[in-house]
Amino acid sequence: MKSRTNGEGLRDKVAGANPAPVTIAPMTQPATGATLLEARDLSKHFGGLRAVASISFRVRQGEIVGVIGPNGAGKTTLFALLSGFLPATSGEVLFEDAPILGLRPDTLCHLGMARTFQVVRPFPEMTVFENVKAAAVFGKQGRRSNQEILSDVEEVLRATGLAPLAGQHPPSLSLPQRKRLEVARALATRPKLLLLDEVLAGLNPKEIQEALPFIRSLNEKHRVTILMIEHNLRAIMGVCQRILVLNFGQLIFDGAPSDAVEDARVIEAYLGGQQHA
Amino acid sequence: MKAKTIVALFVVFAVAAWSPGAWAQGPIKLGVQAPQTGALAKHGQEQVKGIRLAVDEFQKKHNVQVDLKVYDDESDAQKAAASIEKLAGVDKVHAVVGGYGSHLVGPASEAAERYDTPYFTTGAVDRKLSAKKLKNFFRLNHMPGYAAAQSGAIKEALGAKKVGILYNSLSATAEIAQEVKDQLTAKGVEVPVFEKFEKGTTNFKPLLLKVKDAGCDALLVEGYFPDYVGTIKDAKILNLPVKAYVGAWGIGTPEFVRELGPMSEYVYGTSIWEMGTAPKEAKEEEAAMVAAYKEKFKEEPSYIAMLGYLSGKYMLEAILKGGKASGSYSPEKTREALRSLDVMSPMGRIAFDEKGDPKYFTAALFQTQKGAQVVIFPTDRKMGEVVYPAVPWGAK
Amino acid sequence: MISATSVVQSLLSGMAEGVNYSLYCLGLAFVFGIVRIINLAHGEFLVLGGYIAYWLLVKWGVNPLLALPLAAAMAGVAAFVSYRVFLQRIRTSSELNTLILTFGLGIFLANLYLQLWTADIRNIGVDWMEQPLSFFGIYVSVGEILTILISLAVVFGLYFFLTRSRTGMAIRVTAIDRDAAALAGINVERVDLVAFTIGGLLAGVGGPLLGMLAHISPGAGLHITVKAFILTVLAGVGSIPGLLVAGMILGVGEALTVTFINASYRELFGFALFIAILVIRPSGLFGRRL
Amino acid sequence: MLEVKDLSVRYGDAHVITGVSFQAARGAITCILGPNGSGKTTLLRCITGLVSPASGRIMFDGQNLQGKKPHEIVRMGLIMIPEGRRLWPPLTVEENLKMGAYLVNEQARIDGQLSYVFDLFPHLGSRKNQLCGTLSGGELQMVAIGRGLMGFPRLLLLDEPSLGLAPLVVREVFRAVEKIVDAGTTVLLVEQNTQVALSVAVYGYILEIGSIALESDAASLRENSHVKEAYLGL
Amino acid sequence: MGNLTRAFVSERTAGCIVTGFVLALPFLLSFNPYYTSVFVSALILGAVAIAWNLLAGVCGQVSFGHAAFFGIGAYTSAVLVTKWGFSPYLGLVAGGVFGGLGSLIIGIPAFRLRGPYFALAILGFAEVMKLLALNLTWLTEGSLGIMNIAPLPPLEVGSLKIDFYASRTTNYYVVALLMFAVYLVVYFLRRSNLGLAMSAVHGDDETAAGIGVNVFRTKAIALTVSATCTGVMGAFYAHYVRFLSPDTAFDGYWSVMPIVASLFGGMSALIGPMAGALVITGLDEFVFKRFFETGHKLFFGLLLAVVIVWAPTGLLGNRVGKRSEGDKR
Repeated sequence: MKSRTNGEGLRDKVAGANPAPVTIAPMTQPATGATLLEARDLSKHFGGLRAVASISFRVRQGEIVGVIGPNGAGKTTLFALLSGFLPATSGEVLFEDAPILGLRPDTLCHLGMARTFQVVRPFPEMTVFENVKAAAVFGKQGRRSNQEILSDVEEVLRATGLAPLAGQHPPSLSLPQRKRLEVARALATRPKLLLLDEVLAGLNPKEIQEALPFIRSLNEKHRVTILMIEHNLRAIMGVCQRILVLNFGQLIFDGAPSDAVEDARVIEAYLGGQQHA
Repeated sequence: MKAKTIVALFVVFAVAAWSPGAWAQGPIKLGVQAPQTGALAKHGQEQVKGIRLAVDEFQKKHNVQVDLKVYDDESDAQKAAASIEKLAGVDKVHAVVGGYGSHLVGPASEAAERYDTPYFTTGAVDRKLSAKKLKNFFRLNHMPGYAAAQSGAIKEALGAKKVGILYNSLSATAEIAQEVKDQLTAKGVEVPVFEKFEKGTTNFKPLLLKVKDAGCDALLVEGYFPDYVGTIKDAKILNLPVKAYVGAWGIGTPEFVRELGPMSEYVYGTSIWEMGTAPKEAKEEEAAMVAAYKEKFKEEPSYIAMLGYLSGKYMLEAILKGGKASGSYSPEKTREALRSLDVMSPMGRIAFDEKGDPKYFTAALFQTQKGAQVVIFPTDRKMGEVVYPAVPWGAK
Repeated sequence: MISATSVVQSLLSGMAEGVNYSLYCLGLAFVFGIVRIINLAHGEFLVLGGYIAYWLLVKWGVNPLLALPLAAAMAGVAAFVSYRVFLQRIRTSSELNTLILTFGLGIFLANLYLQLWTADIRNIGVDWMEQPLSFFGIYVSVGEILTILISLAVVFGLYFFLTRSRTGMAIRVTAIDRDAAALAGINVERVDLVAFTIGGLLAGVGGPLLGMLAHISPGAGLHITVKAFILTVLAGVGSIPGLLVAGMILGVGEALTVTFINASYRELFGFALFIAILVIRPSGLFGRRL
Repeated sequence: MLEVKDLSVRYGDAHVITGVSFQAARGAITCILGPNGSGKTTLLRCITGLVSPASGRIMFDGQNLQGKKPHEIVRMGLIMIPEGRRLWPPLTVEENLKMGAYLVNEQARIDGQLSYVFDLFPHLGSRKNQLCGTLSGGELQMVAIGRGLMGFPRLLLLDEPSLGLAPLVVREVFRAVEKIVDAGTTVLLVEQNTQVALSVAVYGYILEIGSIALESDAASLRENSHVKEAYLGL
Repeated sequence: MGNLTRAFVSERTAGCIVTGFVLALPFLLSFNPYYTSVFVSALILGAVAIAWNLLAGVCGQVSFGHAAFFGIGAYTSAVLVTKWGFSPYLGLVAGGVFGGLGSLIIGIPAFRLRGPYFALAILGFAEVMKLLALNLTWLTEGSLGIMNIAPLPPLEVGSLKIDFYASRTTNYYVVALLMFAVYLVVYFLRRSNLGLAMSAVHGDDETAAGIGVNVFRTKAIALTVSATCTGVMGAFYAHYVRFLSPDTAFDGYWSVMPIVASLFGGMSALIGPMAGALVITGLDEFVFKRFFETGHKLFFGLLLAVVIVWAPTGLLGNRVGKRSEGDKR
């Protein structure tokens, strides 16, 4: 057996690169806030395929909740339903106790829900500054002075470390920078709830390590509740207080990350069901 | 970088455009504005051929040099007006001939008026053109002359009681259709079917069926070449029970006979001129023109070419006459010369009224018999007996 | 008043016209469905076919029906060259670019025909094909029947080519899933070229028919292209049998508009239908099925 | 049979694959395992010519695949069954299969291979005239594998054949894969279903975030607790 | 600040150069009336192209039927002036208003459509408008067209009388003024928050909605403003050419040439379409026509094809038609 990473074993890599569970501890405090988002029996069918099948869960104020599951489990579809990009087949979604299914994405944004996309979608013709400014201008309803908007934009740019790149066009940014821009834009709409769709995908391990504290700081400093889809399990373990696991469109686990890895159904979903083929 | 390229390009154009207008006394400068490309290209091209022939002849006859400038208006109103700007404003021509299509001649004649340049057209029949009373506007043919020939022949030579009129929605055909309908109704002829179709129509059967069901004696199609082809072919298939098929203009021409073969037989049409229809006094002129045309272009002249030829000829004569009278070619003298014109030509007597409209213009109504055009109306230009009832699709 | 026979006759004439419409638009619809290029020079390829047949008839008296293969081949060559020289290079750029490019090619070709063959309007007339036949008071001509048969044969021929032959299947599966086709060993770039050339061939077949049933002139192409596009949208991209139905709807609709309303609203019918379909059912009447 | 050396692929400036090297041994199943988003599919697209690599070398049977078009690579006998099956839904099962033999010219060989495929998946025989749009997930996967076989592959690339399939069906599919290998075809299997993949493969690579993190024979990988951790992030 | 990027600087430079050039052009042409009138047409086209580019280049919605709005504007003004005796200056305004209103009729249903379908729905609308103009004879005089449309009445500034009947040069400067008005409208709109929303919709309309942009309203505003500007130019055209028929007012030229000019000049710079219009007109007039009098359009078609294939970014550069590398499908 040989390992490719400087002779280190996987465990070494994991331990060396990631804070030990102890350091995550402060993050795993039970969230006690009021319910911010609630899905009840949410379903989406495409023809005969049940991409999302009767899923119910809650997200409380101040939480960071992860959504994981193998390819095709329905994660992105779930996000599209929550954020108004796809109409649901049945079920209900409540945001701050008000039903939001059927509302347009821009209305949802005004209510305080922002999302990022799995494949970054910056506006290529606009500078980083303009990308963020557009979000600051349109993200919240009600007229605000130019001054307020500009100070918002500058704050977001500083927080996301994009301030030095404000004048650049997105195509000239590196991928991690573009991922940051994606988040910055969502953040500039001053959301209560941030839906992050695989913000870490495509980043190398070092970049992921840099991104994690950033996500945590969003939660802490900006008091944003976060619901995030991730493929990279290790990353999500380090940052989420609670995870939802989807498989075949169904919610098969809802609980603490440390319990998830012991859960038989989760292991089966990830490693394959048959122990003896 | 790029900005520089643009500037450079513009400068090149500007320099290229800089052509100082030289003022030479000698030659007569004749301008032609006519469509050479676009929808009306075909007519414009024939017109220009006729004009070129007139120029050749004039140069030989009077030994005066003619500078001919031909500008394509691309069948576009803006370009038509722009061509006049170029001819009258830049090239400083003494007069302009040509112009095809009322929508092109309208703006062009306006522009010519601004430059006080005589404008003589042979391809625009709309009444509104002369209603403006421009002092520089002249034309050889106009709407009433066509309509009178058609309504007169239908009532008198054919004696039809009910007429179906189908017309192309283009301006000239729409106008003549209305005019003929009014004249026919005034003469007590019924017009139960009066319908407009769009250019590009290929299925005429539903329209022809309306004519059939209304029990019309005669079918009058005010259209253009494709419309005649379409209606005659479809009428043949439907075995349309009418006694006569009349077209507006451009029917029965050599090209028409060539393209339609036996199905060109017996059609009636109006024409200003076709081979052999010249009045006695102008037979010789006709023969000479046709011979020279064939020699020069290796084809038969159409009536449009003839009109072009005549306009070129009389315009040049007028310029020269006015110039001789005053020592220089002035628009005023040219106009005077044109207004005093009164001659017999292959298309009949030519003289202008104060609006520039032709005083004596009437079209002739002919019938195609064995591929030749036989004038049957008005009676004083009659060349042969009418065959009636007879329709092209009944011919063998 | 309009008699019942006339209504039936009008209806039939609309159907006949409609079948021919579907032939005129076949090449455009095919290319759009397979290569995803809206070929605005389609009408000009068709007119080229028409001129070939016309000259063969006028110079050597060749029956236009016999001229069909050569007409198709020449238009096919024009399409092939257009693709190789121009379109291939911008295959992956935006749809707008291909639209403008083919539009430019159309202008070029139309003006080239004008230079080569003058502005004269040409009609392909063959006497025996123009003879009328009568059935129960309803009239049709031999030529009409022939052209309808040809149109149907070409439409169904294409359909069977796509569903039965190896090359046809390759073209079809490339349109459905390009990667999967490449992974099955199909040279997808060649498929594009072949499909575009076939689009030209199909347009070329339409030309002589257009010349027989109506007329051809250098500028006649644009009108055909517009009609073809209306039909393609009406039928739904990729549906070849759907084109026949769409053609009939357009042909019959136009004919009945003339019969019951007024000839001047004929074109309006087509465009109103076009907009209505786009807005109500953008995928067309027959969706996307190849 | 297949040797990949220092392969890197980028989309724009996103490094999807960095410096990947591996080999697939003749006549056996080699597997590449990795969680979602680790670059498995991109790796295969690169091998089959659908994507150009930024750098590196791919050798198949001693021939360099550099600059070769997908159809040329197929002609060489390297065939991929793409992730998500990618069948042609409006075509019948039989038509889909026959199109797999697009580069094969002799009718006899096509017919022979067709009956081989129907032997392998007896279930498909009764459905051969059904449109692919109407089949179940398992059946689709079988048709997809069958279509690949119709091209007479020497090396078959399978991209997540277990995706979205019920465990019982997964077992059926893998049994067929083993038969295919027994018949002499080399298989490169890309999976996230570790258990199944390692139960059939002889050698495995773990791909993580675009590079190979671990490689070993299947037996030791099966025993290796790191594999599980790599997936679940302990 | 950082939002004044290099793109804007070059926009400014290009704007200044083109402005200077437009102002100086009549002098360069030594007030030759023919060339002046040719460039009046070029400027009308340029203005329409700038307006078209607001919708296409800024907001990302390509229209294939701007002739509809041009024609509506032209007919509105012509009818008001000839039939009801309005002042032509009022006609320009009314032409714009009706052009804008007309655009909403098609815009509201058509915004659901994407890419070429949207473009062609507008094309269909233009054809419908043309056919209506042909058939509503009581209003439009049908195919005979409206003749003798009054030119813009002379303006008297002190002792200076500016005449629009006889002089092409005054018309030239009026249309130049209109064109710069259109340019400024587009320029300031682009720099406003609405412009930000339009760029966002252009970039990606789903993402734009995700950050709170009302996509439908943004598109509607872009279309309406674009159509209004086009309508004003149509109205000017009516009083300049003084003759209108369905075929000239709704000519496909007004749908196609703005696109050609924009592609030629480059769509990412607002002044690009204007530069494109001038260069195309110049090439056609001074090069092709001299080269081949009756066949100059042949070169034009070929040039279009060549530019698209070998210089797809236009004179001032655009970003249309980029795809990610690596993917060689």
